[in-house]
Amino acid sequence: MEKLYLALAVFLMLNVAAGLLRILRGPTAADRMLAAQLFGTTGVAILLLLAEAQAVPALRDVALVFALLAALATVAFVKRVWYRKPEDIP
Amino acid sequence: MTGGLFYAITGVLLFCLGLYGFIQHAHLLRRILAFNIMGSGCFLVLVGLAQRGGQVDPVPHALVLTGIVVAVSATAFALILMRQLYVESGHCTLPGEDEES
Amino acid sequence: MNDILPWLYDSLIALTLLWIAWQTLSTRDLFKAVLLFIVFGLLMALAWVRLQAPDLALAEAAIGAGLTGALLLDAVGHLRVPRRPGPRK
Amino acid sequence: MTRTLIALLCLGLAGMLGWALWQLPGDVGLKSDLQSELQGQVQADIVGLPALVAAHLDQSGVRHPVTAVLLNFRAYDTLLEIGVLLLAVLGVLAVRHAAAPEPVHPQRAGAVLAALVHLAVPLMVLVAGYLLWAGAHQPGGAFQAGAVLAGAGVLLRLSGRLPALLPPGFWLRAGLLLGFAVFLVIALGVTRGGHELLAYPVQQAGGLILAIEASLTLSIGLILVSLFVGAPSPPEHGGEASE
Repeated sequence: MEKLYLALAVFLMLNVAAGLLRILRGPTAADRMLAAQLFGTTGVAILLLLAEAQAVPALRDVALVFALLAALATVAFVKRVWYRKPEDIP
Repeated sequence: MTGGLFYAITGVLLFCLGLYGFIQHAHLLRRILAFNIMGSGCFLVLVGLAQRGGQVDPVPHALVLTGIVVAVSATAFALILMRQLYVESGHCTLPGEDEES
Repeated sequence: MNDILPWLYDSLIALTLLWIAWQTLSTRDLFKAVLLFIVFGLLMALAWVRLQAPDLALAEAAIGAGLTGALLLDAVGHLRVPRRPGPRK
Repeated sequence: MTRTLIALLCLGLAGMLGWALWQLPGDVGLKSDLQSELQGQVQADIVGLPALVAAHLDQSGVRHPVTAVLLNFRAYDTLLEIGVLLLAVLGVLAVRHAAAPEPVHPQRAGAVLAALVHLAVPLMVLVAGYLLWAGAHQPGGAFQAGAVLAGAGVLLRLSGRLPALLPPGFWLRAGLLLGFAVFLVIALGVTRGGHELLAYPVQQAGGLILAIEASLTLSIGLILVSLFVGAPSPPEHGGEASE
């Protein structure tokens, strides 16, 4: 079972690496921000898997904090960076 | 298990990468980013090296925990200094250094 | 076979960390650099988990993912660099 | 040309540091069995920090080793660390004092953001409290709790519900100082009872650490929020970006 969890975590890490391409390529700033936001979700999943695989229940707290605070960067982006420039609206 | 040593060597590489970026860029925000990457490399070396034998060592954990919080406050202060410089001079580089690099 | 999965995972994290650090420092777009740095913080949290340091993972998750991201994005918005989001291809 | 030289120097530094790490003794996994046994002994004799911490954990007043190191064995570091945070805030206040007074920007929070704030901020405060409580026996503690609290403050600020706060009024100043002050008072107070600086009496250690941690959490949260709020705002914030 532990092996399955680790294998899933490796798979999710590969997903993160693939999602990085969207940050590097993403034509608009919003695309890039959403890709980073997606990593927050992936990170929560990886943390929960590792909590089971390594038998460290405290990692669930880390996942909780992650889920709570991941939205902060997106809010900061919307309020402080994204000025609705004509180039950014598809 | 030598996972600790592996992460320590990753930390060394990160530190040197950050150092290169820190020297290379004139833009202050990039310097702040490079400085943070250097810091992360240091933290990895500290924690990874202490538990390369596979034994968990709480002392570097506590030191690095303080380090992370100090790093974020230093970053915030540096950002504020940079923004004040930008408000007053319109540049994001130190005087005497070229804009584009 | 028993050891290969953790090693695979560790090297994946280390390689991605190094790659993100390189891209952060070499990209020309400031906004992109800041975003990559936020993702860098996320991966650092995952690295702390692998180093059996859940305390550090907690601090890095709260500070790296939340606060540093907000601080840096605020600064980028101030400098208004992403006015030029790169040429469309 | 210089660029290549710098790159080569950094690469050389990386090689040297990596080689030094590789050569350090005590790397049990890579050596032969006999050597690793020898080095295991040497490590236990000379360094042995984990063993030291484990041996004194029951005198520290908490059950989580990292919290014990932070607030008891190496409390000196933590005291100076909160001092460094206060210095950063002082620096921000000094910069702000020199800057022109900020024009007031009315900010509106949209429906989605308002809902997020309603949902997330109470949860963040709750989680901060939980982390503070959990620090005594599992990962958690003042720093993490303070960071989560600061996250709630930043979210409030971004949604326009937190006033600019600066220059700080009396209560904010008191809150910023509270952690450092309580820590210092306790550190000096134990010297009255014949103990050394920061060496808590074993019976009261748990209570003293909890008092320090609670005030540290509040102060760290306020300090981090002030560092975010104290940034100078762009000249025409919220308007159209123009060259």
